[in-house]
Amino acid sequence: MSAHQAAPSRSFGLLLHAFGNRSFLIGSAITVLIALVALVSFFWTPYDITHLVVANKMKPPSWAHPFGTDHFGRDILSMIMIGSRNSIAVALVAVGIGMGIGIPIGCWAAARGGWVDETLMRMNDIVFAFPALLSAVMITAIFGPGAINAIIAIGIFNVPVFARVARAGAMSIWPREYVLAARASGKGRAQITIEHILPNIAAILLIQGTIQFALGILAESGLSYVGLGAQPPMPSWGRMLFDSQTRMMIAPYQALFPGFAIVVTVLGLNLLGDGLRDLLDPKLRRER
Amino acid sequence: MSAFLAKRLLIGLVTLIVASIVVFAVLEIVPGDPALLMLGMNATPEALEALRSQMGLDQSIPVRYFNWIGGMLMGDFGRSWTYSSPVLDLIIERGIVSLPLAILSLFLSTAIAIPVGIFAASRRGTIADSASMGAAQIGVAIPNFWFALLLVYLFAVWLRVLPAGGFPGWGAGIWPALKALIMPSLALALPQAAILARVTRSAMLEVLGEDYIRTARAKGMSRRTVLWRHALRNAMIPVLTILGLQFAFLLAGTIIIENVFYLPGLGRLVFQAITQRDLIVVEGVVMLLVASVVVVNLVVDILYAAVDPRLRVKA
Amino acid sequence: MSLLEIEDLRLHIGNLPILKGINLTLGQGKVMGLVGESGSGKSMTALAVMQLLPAAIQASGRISFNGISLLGAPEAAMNRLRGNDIGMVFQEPMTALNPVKTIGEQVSEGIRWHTRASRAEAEERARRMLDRVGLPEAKFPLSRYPHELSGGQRQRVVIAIACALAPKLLIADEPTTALDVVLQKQILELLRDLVDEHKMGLLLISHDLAVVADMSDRVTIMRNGEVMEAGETAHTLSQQRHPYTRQLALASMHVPDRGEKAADRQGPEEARSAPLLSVNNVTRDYPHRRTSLFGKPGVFRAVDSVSFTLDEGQSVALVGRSGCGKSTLARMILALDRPTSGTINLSGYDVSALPEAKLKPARRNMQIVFQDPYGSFDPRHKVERLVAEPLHLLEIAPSISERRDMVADALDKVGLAPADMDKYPHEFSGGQRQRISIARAIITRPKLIVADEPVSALDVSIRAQALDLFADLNARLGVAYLFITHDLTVARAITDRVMVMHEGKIVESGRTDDILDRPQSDAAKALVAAAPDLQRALERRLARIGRI
Amino acid sequence: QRADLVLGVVLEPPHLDPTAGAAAAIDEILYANVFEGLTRIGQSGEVLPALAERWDISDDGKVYTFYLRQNAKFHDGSAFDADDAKFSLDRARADDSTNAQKALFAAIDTVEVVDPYILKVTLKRPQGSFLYNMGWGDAVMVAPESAATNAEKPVGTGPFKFENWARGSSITIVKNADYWGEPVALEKAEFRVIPDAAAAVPALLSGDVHAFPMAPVGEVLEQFKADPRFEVVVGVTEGETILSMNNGKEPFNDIKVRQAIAHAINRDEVIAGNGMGGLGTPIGSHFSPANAAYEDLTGTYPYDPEKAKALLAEAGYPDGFSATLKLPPPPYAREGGQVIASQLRQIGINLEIIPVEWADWLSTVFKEKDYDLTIISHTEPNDIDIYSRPDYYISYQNPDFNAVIEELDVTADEAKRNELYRKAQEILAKDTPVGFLFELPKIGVWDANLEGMWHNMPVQANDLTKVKWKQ
Ligand SMILES: Nc1ncnc2c1ncn2[C@@H]1O[C@H](COP(=O)(O)OP(=O)(O)OP(=O)(O)O)[C@@H](O)[C@H]1O
Ligand SMILES: Nc1ncnc2c1ncn2[C@@H]1O[C@H](COP(=O)(O)OP(=O)(O)OP(=O)(O)O)[C@@H](O)[C@H]1O
Ligand SMILES: [Mg+2]
Ligand SMILES: [Mg+2]
Repeated sequence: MSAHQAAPSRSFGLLLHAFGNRSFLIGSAITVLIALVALVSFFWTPYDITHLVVANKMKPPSWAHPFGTDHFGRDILSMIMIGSRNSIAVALVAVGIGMGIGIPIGCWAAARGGWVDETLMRMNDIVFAFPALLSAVMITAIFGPGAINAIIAIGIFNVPVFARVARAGAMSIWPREYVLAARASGKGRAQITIEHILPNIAAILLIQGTIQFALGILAESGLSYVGLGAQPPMPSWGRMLFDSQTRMMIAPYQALFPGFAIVVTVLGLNLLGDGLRDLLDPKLRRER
Repeated sequence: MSAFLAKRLLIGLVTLIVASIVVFAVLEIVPGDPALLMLGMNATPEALEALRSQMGLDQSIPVRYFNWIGGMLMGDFGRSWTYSSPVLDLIIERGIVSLPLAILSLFLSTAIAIPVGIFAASRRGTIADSASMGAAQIGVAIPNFWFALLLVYLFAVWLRVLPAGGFPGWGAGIWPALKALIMPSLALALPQAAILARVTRSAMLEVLGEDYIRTARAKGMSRRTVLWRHALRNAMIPVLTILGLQFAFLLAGTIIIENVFYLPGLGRLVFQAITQRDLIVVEGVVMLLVASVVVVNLVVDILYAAVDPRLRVKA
Repeated sequence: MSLLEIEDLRLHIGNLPILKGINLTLGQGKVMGLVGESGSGKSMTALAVMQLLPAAIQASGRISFNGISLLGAPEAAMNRLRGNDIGMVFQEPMTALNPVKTIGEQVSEGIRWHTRASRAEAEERARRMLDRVGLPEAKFPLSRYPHELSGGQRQRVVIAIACALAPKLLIADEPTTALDVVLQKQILELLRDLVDEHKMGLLLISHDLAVVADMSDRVTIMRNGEVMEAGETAHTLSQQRHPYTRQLALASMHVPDRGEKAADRQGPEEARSAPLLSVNNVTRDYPHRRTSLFGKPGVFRAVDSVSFTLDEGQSVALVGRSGCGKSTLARMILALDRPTSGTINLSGYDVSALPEAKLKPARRNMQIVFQDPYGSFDPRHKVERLVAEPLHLLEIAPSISERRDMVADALDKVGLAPADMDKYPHEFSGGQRQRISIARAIITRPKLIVADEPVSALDVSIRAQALDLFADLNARLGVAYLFITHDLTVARAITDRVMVMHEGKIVESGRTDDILDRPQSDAAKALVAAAPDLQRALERRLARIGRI
Repeated sequence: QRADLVLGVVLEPPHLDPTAGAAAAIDEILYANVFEGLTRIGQSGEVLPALAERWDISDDGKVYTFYLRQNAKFHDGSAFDADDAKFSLDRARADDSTNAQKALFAAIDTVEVVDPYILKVTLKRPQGSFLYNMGWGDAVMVAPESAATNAEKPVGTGPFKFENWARGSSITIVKNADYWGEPVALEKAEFRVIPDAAAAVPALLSGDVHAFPMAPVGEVLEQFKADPRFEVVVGVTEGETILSMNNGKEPFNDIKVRQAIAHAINRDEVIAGNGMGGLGTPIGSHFSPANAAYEDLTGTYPYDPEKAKALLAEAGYPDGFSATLKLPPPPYAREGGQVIASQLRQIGINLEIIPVEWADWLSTVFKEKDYDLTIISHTEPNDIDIYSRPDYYISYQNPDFNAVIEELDVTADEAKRNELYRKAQEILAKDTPVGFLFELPKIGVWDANLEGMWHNMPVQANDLTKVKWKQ
């Protein structure tokens, strides 16, 4: 099909598409909701979770405690609210690390080509060869468990992902004629990368970002679940699941609510990613 | 082809060497004294010293590294400090649980995902498509350990048809052993299947939009025939990539799942060895896992060439 | 009853009409040419016949093939017709074949599907068919994969697939646009022979009047989803009764008025001062893909000891078949690539050796215009920023208002309004985009513009405008051109000299008329012979009619 | 009648030689079942004869003469005699010995074989706890031929023989037909390793595991109590769970600060949130309530946050202070630690919780004393003497207390010993070098048809000699 597709005025067209895109709408609604919950938790939660009233422990859901209380008598709703901060922060920073290091590496590899490219990509392969969770376990064994180390562990494995995506994207932009034109205008690799390459791969990076963000939340909950993520008293969804699993029989709500929180958040982010892909990736848009 | 293979092998080898250095260096800085851990709070200093020299911990770091590497090249992975049995034996003992688990999960996830993906792609836009992709969306979002927990309560506690965990060993017979692996592999496979189904579907859709599909249709072949004969093989290329990545993921995923089901597999072995500072076991298992990732990538590369003739460089 | 009858065919996508009542008739053994500008609905008409329209498109009207109504025919019935009675050849030979199947499989597949022949039988037929299209078994075994064939060879495979069962109707949708002229000629001849042989009806779609004039008995001219004129080829195209027909014909034969000065510059060689550009013995090797890990990679010589000079204000064409090294040479002249050996000198600067930092003054003197007017712009930038990009080369960066003035001036020179500065490239038509691309090239007042196939992606009428603009700028600003093209009419229209390139070497060069009228080398002769020319095609056709 | 049993254990033993490692998991499987010592510890902590039928003690308390069983045999068929006994004791106290409790043998001067079945042990000084010490798992009798391979293939004299170890999964022992004593009822017992607390509950509920002598089931205990299929027995262990404070460090070297902390701790709430189903006996000093010499001192510093604040102010911390709380993996520490952190916050002490692995805890907290506060259960039996050890991680120094312990060491008379134990408890309760929390409960859950399981845990063992299925 011809590349001369008629593109409507870009931003307006995107907006129109956005409103017609179900994945995008649901996904962004969930994402915004979770972000709001996290924000609100800084100012207000139904109960103070730092003060334990053990006598109150393991109350099933009620009006006073809509999601019940845990084994220390803490309000699970408040815990989930505050836990969202942890999940979001860990995933966000880990994605930030992945992007901050991976994108420059990928862009550099694509811009230089040759042995630079080969070396960088082989280094990527080596990182990839380590099963991520295993390395996370090793990292936390050295530095001790905790949110920061979980971030580092997850972040490291985001680096090759973004490096690959950025490189693949950049490689497809470099041979474009407008890049040649920029080179004919005497612009250097770095300048072209900033002016032409990055803006044009921003969309795929953003999409990958939402995917990695969702994976980060899952990874954080996995790490917390084996006791290597956020540490008490800081609540975390994975940790809550871990804490509650022995009590599944008598207090299933303790495991269900944090589990749903994870599923809903990850679902929201994935939907958002899908929606963004539909909106921003012209190749797929054309297909519709 | 052979040049291509040789290059991949060389890269794999370099990966392994770098990995061995990284692993060894990283574990050197792990805090905690394995001898102290073994002898506990009442141990006398002499007893500790005696144990350390038994473990070879009194040698210098480079000497230990080269001893280790040299040993591994000869097929000797050293002796576990805590289990005081050869690491290789441990790995084999555990591997015969983990490997079948990973293979079973991979098999399950492919067996579920690829037909679903193809089905959804061939019925694009129908309710069946939306339903299966909606399910896949949720599948991707479910943490596998949580799913495992739900499975245990459903099948072991409530229905009592499957064991809640543990592994009777292959000696107990194929069926009891397999029974113990059903839930763990399901828990591992389902989220992976969800991802794979989505990839399969989008790869299929992408391929179905290619010009050569139109050429094939212009020959008079029906939609279905074209789907199977022309689209499938081309769509398998991205699917293979994901499968390769998933294998590494499955290996790591076993760490958590083996914990949930207390299966005596490699994942549990490293996890336990790390907490017990049985570093030689950790090193051995990590190297093995890295090597298997390298091998799987190699296999995927070879499969690529099998699927896509453009990658078969003529010698 | 004719082989194919289309009556009042209408296509819609939602409320948007795509075809507005097309009528077309094609008899057995006849060739119908379908011409029109890009987007006029040619491909949609063809796909409607095949019943392979995109799902979103609704069709109405009547299409009958051999008395069978196709529109709304059940899928099973269409499956029996497609490939068996109706074959189709597509435009892009590079993507029309399944990369993971051998050509043998792809040709025999349709045969087996329709005739239920055994594998061996089907392969035997496929072998004969491939041999017929010029891919003899000895050189091109059935086990070849598409990526092991060149573009022209792949197009032959596509034709073999379409003709494998000797269909009654063959539809060819721009079967040669992706190929160079020499290949185009071979493919067209092959199609004609097949039509004669099997008494097929051929619906030939093209945007090139010359091709259609050469090939078809009747033409249908389309525009915006409507038929403008239809009739016997020679008469329709020579009498040009319909204004749009005339417009098309004129545009495709258009020669810009280059004024007097152009001729003046073709002075005797010795009278010239130092040339603007001199290329000395330039060679460029590309490494082959490595086949063994330790073996030395072989090299592929894309440009082979090329030398020439170009004077100020001179307009030179570089012509040659696809892949002969034209673009590679251009990239080296623009210092976007380095020669393996040899030097390139542009107004005193050795652009083949200077480091990037020292190239700025040289770069100010040369700019580039690309083939694809859309792909040559970053879709995220506005015209102002796009056109101003080369200003980066100036010693002193202009202020924002200076910059806007300079951009406005450049836009003015190419006939665009200053207000266009604040638009995005997708808000312009193809022709306008090529103007913007030229504006970008002239903003630093370069002495040399290298234009790599600057008009081959444009429709004939837009192309005529672009050529006028090139000629005009050459006359007004005295810019020298290196014009890369495989289209000899373009070369003839606006260049003073022509260089013919073949397999990396320049095999012939001289004054445009001399070379094009009296080519000496085999390469040049082949090019000239293959170049479609509307005038000559019509003359031939009229002569033939006259003789009968 | 059924004669097989599957027991759940949380920790897998690293190896199977009780004389070469501290891991409780080794004793939990092998002690009394596969290996036996000269003496053994009974269900309520009493010293009973084992491979030594009886013994004489010289009047000065320095010479012990053991009369050994004449019909005892190792599982490899060789007879047990005084030579084996001498070998076992000498091996444990040798210079290159890797015995984790080498101190148990520190008092031994010489070991002599008087007769194939008479062993004479001469001590350097009288030691009141010597017979008790000889009942520890670390002092079991091994044969010279098999001592080196016990780690993988243990050979003892007990009523069960080791059969198989599927590493990471389970250890199986079977009945020893040649046992010298009363034969056991079980033919086969499998110790299944279930490290994950979450897995223990379904394992029991689904019947995969018949008994969990130390069931990590937390609050789900109620569920098991209500279920007639199961018997739930809550007993005591020797595990004094304490909030250790670094007495060698500001501000914990100040008794006022320690008293403030003691007043700030609400033991009932700590127990309620200890991750063990809210079970555990509060303690006020370092002594097991199951012991005859136990004295209830929990009232020494009652829960009183106001008083705690006042004491803190007196000590010069009116606004409290910040400190770290390092927590090893067991739930009593990780869960209880959160409750304690919450309680201390009420009086202005802000604790940063740092979870650590065992290995890390042992080297940084226990060995290098790099900590402020930690929670730990001291499960060694009768170990009040640890507070007198020089260089111990608590860094507590009190000459009065040390004098009591010294006297105890040389006293053999039961009544006198109990008197001294009480005195030691009182000193500790007053000085409160650590925060005394609770005695770790032994929560056993098993099939209601099973009988003969130990209710208490005076030593880390699962003695199966009397276990059998009811008809
Ligand atoms: N899949 C599609 N969905 C909607 N509109 C389409 C689709 N494909 C083509 N069109 C529109 O239909 C019209 C006719 O397109 P068609 O491809 O038939 O043009 P054409 O004459 O073949 O042009 P070209 O010479 O560029 O191939 C154009 O306006 C185009 O934008
Ligand atoms: N980067 C490259 N690496 C290897 N080979 C190349 C590269 N670029 C071009 N070639 C090869 O060099 C030859 C000349 O290429 P070039 O692009 O100069 O041809 P061209 O004359 O411009 O053809 P066209 O008319 O199709 O644009 C071709 O055979 C091409 O395959
Ligand atoms: Mg078309
Ligand atoms: Mg070119």
